[in-house]
Amino acid sequence: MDFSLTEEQRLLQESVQRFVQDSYSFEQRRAIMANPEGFSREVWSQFAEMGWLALPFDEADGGLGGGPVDTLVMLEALGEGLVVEPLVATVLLAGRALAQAGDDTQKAEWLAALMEGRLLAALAVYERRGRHAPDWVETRAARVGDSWRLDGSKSAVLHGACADLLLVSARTAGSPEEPKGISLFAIPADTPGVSRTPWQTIDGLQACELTLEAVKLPGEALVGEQDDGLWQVETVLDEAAAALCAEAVGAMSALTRITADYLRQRKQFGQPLAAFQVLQHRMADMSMETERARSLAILAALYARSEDTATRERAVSAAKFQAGRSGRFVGQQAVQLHGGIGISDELSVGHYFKRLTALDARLGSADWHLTRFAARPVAVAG
Amino acid sequence: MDFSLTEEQRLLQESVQRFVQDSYSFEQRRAIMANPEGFSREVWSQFAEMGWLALPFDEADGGLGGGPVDTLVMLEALGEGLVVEPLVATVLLAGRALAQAGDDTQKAEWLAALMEGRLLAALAVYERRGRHAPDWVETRAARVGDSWRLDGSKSAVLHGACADLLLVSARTAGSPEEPKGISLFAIPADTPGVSRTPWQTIDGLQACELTLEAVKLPGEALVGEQDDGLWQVETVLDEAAAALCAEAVGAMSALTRITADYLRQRKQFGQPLAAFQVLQHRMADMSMETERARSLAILAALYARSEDTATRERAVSAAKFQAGRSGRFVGQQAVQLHGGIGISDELSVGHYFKRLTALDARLGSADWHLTRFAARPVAVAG
Amino acid sequence: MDLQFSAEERAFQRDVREFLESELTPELKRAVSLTPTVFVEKDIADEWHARLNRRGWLAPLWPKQYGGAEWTPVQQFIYESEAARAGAPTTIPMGVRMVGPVIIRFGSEAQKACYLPRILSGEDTWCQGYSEPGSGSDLASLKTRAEPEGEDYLVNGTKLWTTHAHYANWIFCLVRTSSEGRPQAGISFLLIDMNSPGISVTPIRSLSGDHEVNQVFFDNVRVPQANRIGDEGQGWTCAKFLLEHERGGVFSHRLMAMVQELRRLMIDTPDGEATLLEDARLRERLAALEVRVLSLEITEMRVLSKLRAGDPPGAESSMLKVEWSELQQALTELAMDIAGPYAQFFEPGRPLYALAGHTLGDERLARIPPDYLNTRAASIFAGTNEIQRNIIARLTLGA
Amino acid sequence: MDLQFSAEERAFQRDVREFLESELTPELKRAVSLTPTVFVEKDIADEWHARLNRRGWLAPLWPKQYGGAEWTPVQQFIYESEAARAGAPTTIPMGVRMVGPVIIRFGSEAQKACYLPRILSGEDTWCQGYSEPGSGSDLASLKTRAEPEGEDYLVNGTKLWTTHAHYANWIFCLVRTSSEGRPQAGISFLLIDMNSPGISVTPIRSLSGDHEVNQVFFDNVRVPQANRIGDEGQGWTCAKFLLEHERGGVFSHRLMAMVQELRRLMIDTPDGEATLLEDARLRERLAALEVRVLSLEITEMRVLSKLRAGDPPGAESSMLKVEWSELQQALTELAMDIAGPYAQFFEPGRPLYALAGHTLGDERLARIPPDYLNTRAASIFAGTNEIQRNIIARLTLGA
Repeated sequence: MDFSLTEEQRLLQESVQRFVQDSYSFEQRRAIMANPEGFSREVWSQFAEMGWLALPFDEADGGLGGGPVDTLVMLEALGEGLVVEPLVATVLLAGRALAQAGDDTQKAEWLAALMEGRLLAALAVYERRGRHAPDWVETRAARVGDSWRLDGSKSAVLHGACADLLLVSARTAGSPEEPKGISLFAIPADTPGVSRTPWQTIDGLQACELTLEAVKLPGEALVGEQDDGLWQVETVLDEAAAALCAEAVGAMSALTRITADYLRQRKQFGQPLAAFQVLQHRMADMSMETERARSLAILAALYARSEDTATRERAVSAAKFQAGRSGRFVGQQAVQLHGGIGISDELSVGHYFKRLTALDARLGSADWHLTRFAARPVAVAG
Repeated sequence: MDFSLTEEQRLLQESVQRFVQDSYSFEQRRAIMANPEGFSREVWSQFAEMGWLALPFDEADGGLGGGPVDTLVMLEALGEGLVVEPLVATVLLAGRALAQAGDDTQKAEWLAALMEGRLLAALAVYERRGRHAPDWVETRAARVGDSWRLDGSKSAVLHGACADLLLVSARTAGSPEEPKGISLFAIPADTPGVSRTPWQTIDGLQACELTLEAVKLPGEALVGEQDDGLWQVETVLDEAAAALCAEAVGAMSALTRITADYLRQRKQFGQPLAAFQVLQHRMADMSMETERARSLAILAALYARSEDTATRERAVSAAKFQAGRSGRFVGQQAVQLHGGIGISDELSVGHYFKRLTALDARLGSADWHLTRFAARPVAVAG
Repeated sequence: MDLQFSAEERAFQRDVREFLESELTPELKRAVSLTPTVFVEKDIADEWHARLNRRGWLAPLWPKQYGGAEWTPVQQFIYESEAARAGAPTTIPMGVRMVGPVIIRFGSEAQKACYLPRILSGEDTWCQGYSEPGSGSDLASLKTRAEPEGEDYLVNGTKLWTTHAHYANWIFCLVRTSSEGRPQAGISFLLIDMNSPGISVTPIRSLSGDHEVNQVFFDNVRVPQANRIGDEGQGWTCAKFLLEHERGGVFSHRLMAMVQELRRLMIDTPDGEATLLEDARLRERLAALEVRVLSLEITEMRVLSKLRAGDPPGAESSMLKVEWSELQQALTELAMDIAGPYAQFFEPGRPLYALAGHTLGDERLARIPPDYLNTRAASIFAGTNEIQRNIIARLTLGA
Repeated sequence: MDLQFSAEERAFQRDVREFLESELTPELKRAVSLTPTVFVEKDIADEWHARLNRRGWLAPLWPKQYGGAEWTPVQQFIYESEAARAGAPTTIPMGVRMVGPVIIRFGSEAQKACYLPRILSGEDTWCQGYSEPGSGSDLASLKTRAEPEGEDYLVNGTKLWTTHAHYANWIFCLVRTSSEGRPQAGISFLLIDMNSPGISVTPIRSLSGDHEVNQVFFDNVRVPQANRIGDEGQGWTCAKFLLEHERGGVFSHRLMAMVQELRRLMIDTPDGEATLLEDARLRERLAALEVRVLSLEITEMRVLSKLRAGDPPGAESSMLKVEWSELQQALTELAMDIAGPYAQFFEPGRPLYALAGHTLGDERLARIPPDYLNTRAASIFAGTNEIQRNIIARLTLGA
């Protein structure tokens, strides 16, 4: 039973914190977001140089061999900086999917480039009717001789518009919601028949709706086993969801601290706001919500690669549910305690609030994860 | 649009308030509850003398012709006194069922006695498996020549143990949960085959589990139309549920007032508790919850006898849901704000809390009524 | 007790329905349904004001002699109820409901003659200069100074959260004309031409990317003393009058329209092989909010009844404020959960009703996130809900 | 980071399981599952204490020289976890966890020799005399006086909410020995024989009809000054030490046992043709609470880790208090909704495990309402949750 960080983790934490402090202030972030792409390629290269893009990949694949706890450390620190670069989409979603399901050729082709920051990738697994459920797949992939033909559409693809490579789930057998019959495909974004409608997220990321119309792919585009891709997708989504919980905890910590500072500073009716008991208790509740989410983010990280599926899903769903609920409370109250300026776009408080709001909508909402958690009770003894 | 009371209603209100003040103090109530029956026959006679037992019955039946708003006025005032007499069971449940479904002979036989305080009656419509749903009826009534034979059991029969007469729903056709095929029977409590297991409620009322084993009844025991008793039961339950909302509002008002008095009086850390902002806001929330419940109790009373079933059910379910939720909040917070002594049996605060808790469990819980409300949306325009 | 309207009131209700039937165009309705800000945009407001004004209904509470409608509380209730059900725009209050009543109550005849007709005609657009940086809930601490110079004042300072200052040609301000005595006593109520030299307006974009409020700067702005309403130092009285004038209020019908909108959205939102309406948890969450809206409607009626009977509403106006703002927030929060993954969707274009195509096909989805974000303001403006609960507690605790 | 136990810790875990397997009788388990009060009744406690004491585990934190087990925080965590899972009684803290550590820390050798063995043997049963009428959260305002007379004190006053005073033969009290200076400075820590002349005990029945607490009156009670722990005026220090000594704490496993119990109850409760477990709303309400219990378990581990590393736990001990008490309340509230119409059922007989037949057939139903009613105390005793939030705010706000 040990909650301390290893020496390496501490160094990682410090380096990310230093980066956020030095290179990702609120003003710097604003400038970064003004880029046409909505993020900075330069920052992205820095991520690559610092090895962050290689963190969660096996050493055999050229990665740093980090596990979910390392990811937790990195994401929690990045959560304080509200980064807008496509780290989760490229590294934790598409990258991990490739690393996990891809064969050596595929990894050689894409994974190295990805870790070096030369390739952006995205994972397209959700569909509109299925909402948060990765097993709802209507998109079809049909074998045509040596190649594949894909038709269908995917929704809310995080950083899908800037991605060079799209990893897409499609049905090679069965009907929507059937676990069997889902396969993963790697699609270069410039493949004919691929069209993307880009949109922005409320927290400054990019996403898109993806349509596939008679997209023709070579046989080698299949990533992993045919018909057996769902567990790969779910494993990757869970590990990434655990990371989002850490990101949310980082944002909540920062927001709670910022709000406390504001309450101490700002005076009303002749005393600092921090002197009002109702506001004090609100702060206490914000801290408690943050700690609730933090404890479960740790749990999720510890089990994010567990081989026992039910254990992994319970831990991740518990954490993502709580991160959603806590994030909502902390975000809303931070805005409320700031009063008018909490609503304006010009202070960081609102941006933390928006990030926390968006995190809940990503990789399964609190509602969705609660339902999944409730469906996996531990065996009742006696 | 008018929310004022008529002159008669004002007089009724005053007389009930005076009665509670003079004859139903916390100490007097304690003495009343020490009776072997758990309530006072003497008080019951006073109720009869004051006409309260005759209030909601038609003048043609010898009643005072009062409507649900009159009942609201009476019950809200009685709610402040936490009365333990079987008024709801005898008058609003069994009495109204008789008045509504009974024929002239049945009314003549029982209703007059009931209004005069000579007959206690109870309505036995719930069954264990059905929880709060009156349409779950497994108890069977079979026609045997000129008579009926009843077998089955009923649960949580309010004031069933002291009742002289039991009005029981039984299935004459169909299967549990089918709306058709439910009939009402009047059963003198001393009929062979009737057995009752009495229990107390947490708020000082009496109830029982009822078992019917080969209970033989004459043909005239049928009250109302055969197979068509459910709507009668539901109408009566709704009108009584509306009254419970008023009772809850009375209890909440009293409790909020008592708590405010306590906070003004009691000192801690050198100032009255009322000076602490967190406790102030808790009081504000208690008041708001009470007003929420009050507005809907009025709505429920205004529609409790509406001929449009959906309108009636929506209004009553909205009110009973809110009364349950608000009552829970107000009760819990009143105890919390009183601190230790809130938990003791020796102050009235705990007894209001228990009454509010029990009211939620009676005639459909907040959960049950919310489900019913949600199932009856008003038509969406456009 | 009853909820019935009188024969006259029913006749009025028919008039309102007819009016809405003929005047509320589909374009206006759509604009309302795609407005995530507190107030509709100026073009929509102007058009609706003009239609109301032609019918004599733009200023429901003004005396007839000034062009008002002199509605009873029940008439207001009926109008608000019908307008909400129909999806009509709300009127922008700064002219008609705020500065207008103050001028009527405290203004000189000359001031009345000058300003009131121009509010009704739409010639003037007003904004409100109350809040300042550093004085939000604690209004009495405001610092914007008006110092006499000849027949004028020289005004210096700044006002914050000034809704529609970028549209307005007039602003009514609370300014400090004296720093003696209680802070409240040195405040005056001043009307300022927004075209005066020395005024500048800086937009404040909200979280949601909307531009509705501003900061207004006054740098040696010369304002005739004749533009003062009432005496020097009477500003606090004017402000308090306005607050009391706004007591009561009818919000429940707009909220009920939101409830119905959410139900429609749930019906239209697929969830695997079913729709979201079949999700018992969401359905009952909506139902629980609908119950509170129903309750609020009755409470509003009860308050109107009290007002009609001449009784002061007491703690109830604060309760209404808390209730509608928190319900609005809970409803927009539920909308986010209905939107699901699209709760993170951000549409930068404004106004939403002016956009041609919609990325997600269903244009309603574009409104949900900004609505949720903007609604956070509901528990902050017009007296934070913390302040409202202080008031409720004071009145119920007698503390 | 990991949640693994070391080899030694796993061996200890096996010992605990074996112990529970052999010592936890079905009767004890049933008594625990039918106990709606904070502590189990004396007969159950005595039996369990004796079994623990035979194994040397009654006083987990006492030094070995006084008969304690000297467990590490992780060992405590393991014991509590296994005991909760198995449904073992909790120990009554007043002797072992409260007065014992104070005597060990501040008592004389004579006092240690006199009292400690009798706590372990069960010869003495202790109760705690802190609260008084009028001084609950504000403990420093206590009024019970101890005035020197010869070698004794004369004690006058009264103590409230004294758990198990009707069983105890000793009480440890905070008494006022001086009214000079800061109120805290005049308080001393005194051990009083409950059989002393002048002591009377009045039962206080709780809402639920349970008798667990009492009021204790002291009327010129003669207490040897030798019964004072530490110096005069050191009472506040003792009390604070005790509070800090109780930091950390392991509550999550008991709460998880409640979660499992509720799930079982839902499985066993029919609802028409299904059972309550098939009701998505109730199932997910339970799930949401289970998530918080899981979170609490990790938080407890984190605090233990900090304590093991010698770091002060800071705001976390208050957070733990708030969290377990509110979770307990939420779980008993859910139990009431599961009980449905039987949530109003009141069983007057006590103790519940001594009753033969049960009116409703399922004896578990008899516990639900008293449990709900009694659990209201969880947010009041041991520092109200309002006080705890004050503390958390102070430490996080630095205010």
